[in-house]
Amino acid sequence: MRRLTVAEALREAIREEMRRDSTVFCIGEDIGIKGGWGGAFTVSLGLSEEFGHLRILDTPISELGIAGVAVGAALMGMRPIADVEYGDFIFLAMDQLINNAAKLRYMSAGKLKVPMVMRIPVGASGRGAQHAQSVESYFIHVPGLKVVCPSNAYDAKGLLKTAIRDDNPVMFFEHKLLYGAKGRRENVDARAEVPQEEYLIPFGVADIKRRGSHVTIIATLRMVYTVVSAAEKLKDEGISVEIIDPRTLIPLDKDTILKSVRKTNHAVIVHEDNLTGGWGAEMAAFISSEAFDYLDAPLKRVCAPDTPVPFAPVMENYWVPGEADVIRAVREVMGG
Amino acid sequence: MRRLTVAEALREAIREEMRRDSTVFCIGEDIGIKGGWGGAFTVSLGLSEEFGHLRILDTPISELGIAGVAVGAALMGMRPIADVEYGDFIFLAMDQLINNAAKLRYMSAGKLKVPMVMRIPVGASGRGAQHAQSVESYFIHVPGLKVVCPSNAYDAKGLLKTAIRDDNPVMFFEHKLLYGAKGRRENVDARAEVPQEEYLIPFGVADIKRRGSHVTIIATLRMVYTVVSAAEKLKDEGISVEIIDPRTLIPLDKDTILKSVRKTNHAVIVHEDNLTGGWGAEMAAFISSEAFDYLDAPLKRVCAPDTPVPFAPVMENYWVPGEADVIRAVREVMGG
Amino acid sequence: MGIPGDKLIKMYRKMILIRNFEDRVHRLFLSGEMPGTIHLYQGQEAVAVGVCANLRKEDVITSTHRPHGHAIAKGVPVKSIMAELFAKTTGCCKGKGGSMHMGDIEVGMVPAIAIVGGGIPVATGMALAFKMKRLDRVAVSFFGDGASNEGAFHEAINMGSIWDLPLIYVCENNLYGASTHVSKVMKLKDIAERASSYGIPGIVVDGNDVISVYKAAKEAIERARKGEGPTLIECKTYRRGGHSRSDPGQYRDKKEEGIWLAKDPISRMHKNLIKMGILTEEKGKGIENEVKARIDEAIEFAQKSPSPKPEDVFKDVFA
Amino acid sequence: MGIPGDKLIKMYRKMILIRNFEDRVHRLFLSGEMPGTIHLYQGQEAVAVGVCANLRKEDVITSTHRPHGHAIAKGVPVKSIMAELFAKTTGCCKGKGGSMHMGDIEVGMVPAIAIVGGGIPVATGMALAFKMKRLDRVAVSFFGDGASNEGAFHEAINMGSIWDLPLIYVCENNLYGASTHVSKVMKLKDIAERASSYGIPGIVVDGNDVISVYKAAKEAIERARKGEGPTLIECKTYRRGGHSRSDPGQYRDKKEEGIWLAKDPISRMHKNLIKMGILTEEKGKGIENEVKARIDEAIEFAQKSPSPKPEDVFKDVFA
Ligand SMILES: Cc1ncc(C[n+]2csc(CCOP(=O)(O)OP(=O)(O)O)c2C)c(N)n1
Ligand SMILES: Cc1ncc(C[n+]2csc(CCOP(=O)(O)OP(=O)(O)O)c2C)c(N)n1
Ligand SMILES: [Mg+2]
Ligand SMILES: [Mg+2]
Repeated sequence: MRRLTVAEALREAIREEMRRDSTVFCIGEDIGIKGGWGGAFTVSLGLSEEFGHLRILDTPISELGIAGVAVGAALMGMRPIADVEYGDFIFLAMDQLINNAAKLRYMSAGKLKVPMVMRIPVGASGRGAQHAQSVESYFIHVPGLKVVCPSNAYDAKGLLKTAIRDDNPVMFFEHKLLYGAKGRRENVDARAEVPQEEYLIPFGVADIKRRGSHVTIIATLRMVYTVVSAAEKLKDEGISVEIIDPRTLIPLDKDTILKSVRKTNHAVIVHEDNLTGGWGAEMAAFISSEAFDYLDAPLKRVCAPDTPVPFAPVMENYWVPGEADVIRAVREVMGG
Repeated sequence: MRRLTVAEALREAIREEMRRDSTVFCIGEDIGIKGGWGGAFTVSLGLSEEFGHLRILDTPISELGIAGVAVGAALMGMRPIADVEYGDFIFLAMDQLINNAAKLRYMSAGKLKVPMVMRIPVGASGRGAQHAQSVESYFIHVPGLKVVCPSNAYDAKGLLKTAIRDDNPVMFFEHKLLYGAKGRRENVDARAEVPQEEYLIPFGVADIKRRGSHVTIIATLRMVYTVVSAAEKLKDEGISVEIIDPRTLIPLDKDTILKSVRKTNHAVIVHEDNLTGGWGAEMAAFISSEAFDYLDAPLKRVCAPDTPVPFAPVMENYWVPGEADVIRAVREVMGG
Repeated sequence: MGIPGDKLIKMYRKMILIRNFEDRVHRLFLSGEMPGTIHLYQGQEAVAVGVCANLRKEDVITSTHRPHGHAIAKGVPVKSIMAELFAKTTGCCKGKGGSMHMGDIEVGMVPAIAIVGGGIPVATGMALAFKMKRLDRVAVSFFGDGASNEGAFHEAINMGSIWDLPLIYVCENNLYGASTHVSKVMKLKDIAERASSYGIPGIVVDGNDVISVYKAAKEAIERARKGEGPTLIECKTYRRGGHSRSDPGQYRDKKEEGIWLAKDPISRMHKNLIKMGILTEEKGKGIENEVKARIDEAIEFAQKSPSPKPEDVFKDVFA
Repeated sequence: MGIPGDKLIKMYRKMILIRNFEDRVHRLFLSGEMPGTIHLYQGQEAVAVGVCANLRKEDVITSTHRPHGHAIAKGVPVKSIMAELFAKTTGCCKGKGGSMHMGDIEVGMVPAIAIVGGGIPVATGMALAFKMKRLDRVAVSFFGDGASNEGAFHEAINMGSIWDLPLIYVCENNLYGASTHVSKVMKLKDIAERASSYGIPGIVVDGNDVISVYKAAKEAIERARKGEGPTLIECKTYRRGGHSRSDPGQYRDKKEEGIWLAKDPISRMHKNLIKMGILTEEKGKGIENEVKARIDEAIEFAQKSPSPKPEDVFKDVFA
């Protein structure tokens, strides 16, 4: 089978859905310019050649406007795929996403729907505090929004197709170091085999990346890779790790997570975002409540510290949770 | 002693600090207009008469601008007290608060400071989905911001004075139904005795509203009152409730909370905000980890459901956590 | 100028309907019979009516915290508006919206967006959808003078302009954003001048003259339908009452108030129509009575309608 | 026009410094010796230099993702800029900022704000502080053509205008926001026209002519200091290279590129100065050599400087 990068897989998902449904279109900055980059991370490269500049719609630098225009277009039966170039810019669009996209259906008592996708690149990648944040956690707190975090090309394609067809606003988070853009040393290899045949991945179904019996680790996006390599090392110590990638945070596959924790009796949550108030807090709260009698030790969160993201690689590397942090946490949870 | 409403107490805090320090000023919409209302909830009423219209600075309707201007003024040694009329509008200002206010000190490696206060009215009060949200939870996730939630006039005054003198950006949340504005039926009486003498309340010191031995309830803002009256009823059932109002969520008085939970072995967290990803999640995660061996039962969160805020009073009343919800949760936690 | 007499009467009736509707609503509020808060549109009726008289059912509008007039003008049934104000299941938002989110997409009105300026990008996006789908539909965004200072205004109009969207931006300049006089928050005589920042036409009209509004909107909408892009229309107007429910409006200059209240759009239209021979005092009374009966009926309907169930809270979050 | 010769030479030297500094930085980046990303200012030197030549140390500026030129022009020591690019503790942000957050408040430059448009309200707030404290200081906000489509631009300039703040808004129109040509995202010939939305002067200058920039800025700053409020100055310019590190700029029209590269601000100034008899080829070479030596020194300084400790992550979150 073909191995695609995440960027390629996303592009394919968009292309397929745009061919299938003429109401799907892309809107964002620098996404369709001739001789340009296909967005900040090449995802829409080449699409304007096929679909033209109205359906791959380049915008002014106006994030609030982009989100609001996407809401309006969605209300009238289009299926916009909007994007911000870096997740950090989403704060400019929060009003339209939280006050309009997430609420218009409710305010209209179900007469309206807002089928839009907001693509949001996240993660630290050596660019300093304003181009590095992981912002998923803000959105799990907004009733009316769905939250998706694919960790590899296969998931990225299947989930994006589902997102595009979903009748609700979907916040779709992509990690910058997973795109697989050429030539970036820091990149993690998130390529995967992607079938030629069409497939969709339903929301709310976690992926068990690895079966294990001693401890359950829940991680998303780039952290999945960190956890996988930590698990390899822990195996040598005789610790058997089960790794769950929830893939969608809203809706959340609570069953799979609970089943695992009830089996392993130990849980560790890993995300690249700051600790306090991150989605790991909700996960921890939920597991602590629902698997209370099964936990043999307090669960641990392995997260970035509560600071902005520093520029210097030596600091940023320390800031991002690493293999060693995961290993340490697992050992602690296991009472080591 | 004098009993003041929260609005009066806040006004007094601002007046005292403005007299004391000429760098303190207020900036916001409709705050100083002659014949106007002193902001959406009367807090700055009369202040422009004493301090003039430059220090009680009325702005255009431009929340992003207000926050950004406050950041800039703070960088140059002023101490702005900015406000939005309803917390729901803060989403327009998120970029300036998260990307600038919270990070400029860090980005400058400590050369800058951003001593500003952002006053943010929260809570449901019969106005529908866009004038009702409790938005504190978004901000506990932002390193570099402090988060304050006073539940009565005494705390409001002492904490606001501390906030104004703090050298960091402080998000100051006020509940609409606690202001004590005249004539609103739904208002909760949050008046308190406020001494004539100056006092400040340090951040990070929780207030134990009621001593008890069976269960610890943590609540803020309007929910403190709901919990207090629930505790009265629970007493009749022989359940002794300890109520903690953290007063500041960042920094958090972890010691007081842990000490209490280690004593009562049961915990309930109550907030008016939506459940998923609310600050209750962080609180639950923290308590579950740090008091793991002390908890006799899974802790419970009593929160608003994961929906926008509906308009109809019959629905809104149901949406807001009530006394009965608290009582039910306590009984469940106590194994009843 | 060629507006047929029956069209003029229709507009007049709508204005009378809005005025009387809000008179009653105001009283119901003050007496505590209605929940929530309200922002009355009285004094600005000519704007909503003059603009919407040019719209078809499938055309869409966005509105603001002050939406009753837009809702009635766009054709949301008065009963369902009233029921919504009473927070009943028969309301156009089944009690989930309330005054500030009034609207019904079935007649082309998005639930009003009460975040000042927040509807402008949404209307722009709706117009974009029409262009993409090659539909002969237009979008109209109503907003206030205050809203024109929001970033949303700037970003959205720029986008509407560069894509030549079928769209009209209607700024109702009633001289105040809440308690704040427009002269305190912008250094401009006419907000319409801001159109030049986007290379689109900016037009000033007497917002208290429904005929002027009608004509300006007609022309702009024709341009829009022809694919020639949006227009910014500034309607100079004034609200008769306070900003919201209980506001006495003491920040307003008495002289200014006097001048503007004398320009009331309804009495002006009344006088005009009589002068034109289209209306008689008697016919006028007839319209008023008819309108009042409709409102009585709506109130009765609303009061008799069932309240939502508490558990309805959980409905309609996701599609 | 009366700019003293030594002032002109000083400006010329700064431009040469920026150009050479970035030549070196570019090479260091491409060879992998520097972390992060960079956006080069080359081609726009006349703007930063012409404006900042009017500023005092205590005046302040905000900058963007493309800040090296502003930093050098405002007087941030080259060593500390270089060290910051190398992520060293001797950098002006001790390695916490990097290229996109270059700045040093000690010489009046806020760490650059890399959110497009985000610095405009901040500069406005700084100017407000100066007014409130009755200080004879001004603020300058540098930003691009692309930034002028952000809501922040609109909200902030309106506020600067109504309060008559001591402030200059400098829009560097280099024809592109990233890969997007300005004509695609606004229907305007001159961004300076947007000033009319705020009732302030809007001025277009040749941004590749340092003398024109200097004069326009001088006048605007004098107005600002006199309390007459802000000015929007649009500087027409062009970046010589791509948008960021590795961008070949294939979205640019070759002819357009040719025309603009021929208008290089440095060779123009060079020619001018020689014509004016202020510079000789020899003196020019001298300046270049001197500048290069300074850069060598800065690189050596930076390379020899210590890296931060990982635990420094925890410092400087709160005051
Ligand atoms: C973003 C936002 N900021 C502030 C408010 C509070 N508010 C409600 S109405 C209003 C005044 C609006 O003025 P304008 O746009 O002129 O409309 P008008 O009330 O005059 O119809 C304000 C400030 C709001 N609803 N939304
Ligand atoms: C709010 C925001 N949106 C998008 C970006 C990504 N981005 C970085 S630079 C840039 C182009 C900016 O154009 P302009 O303002 O003209 O400045 P220039 O790069 O030409 O100096 C974009 C879109 C950003 N940094 N911030
Ligand atoms: Mg108004
Ligand atoms: Mg540019």
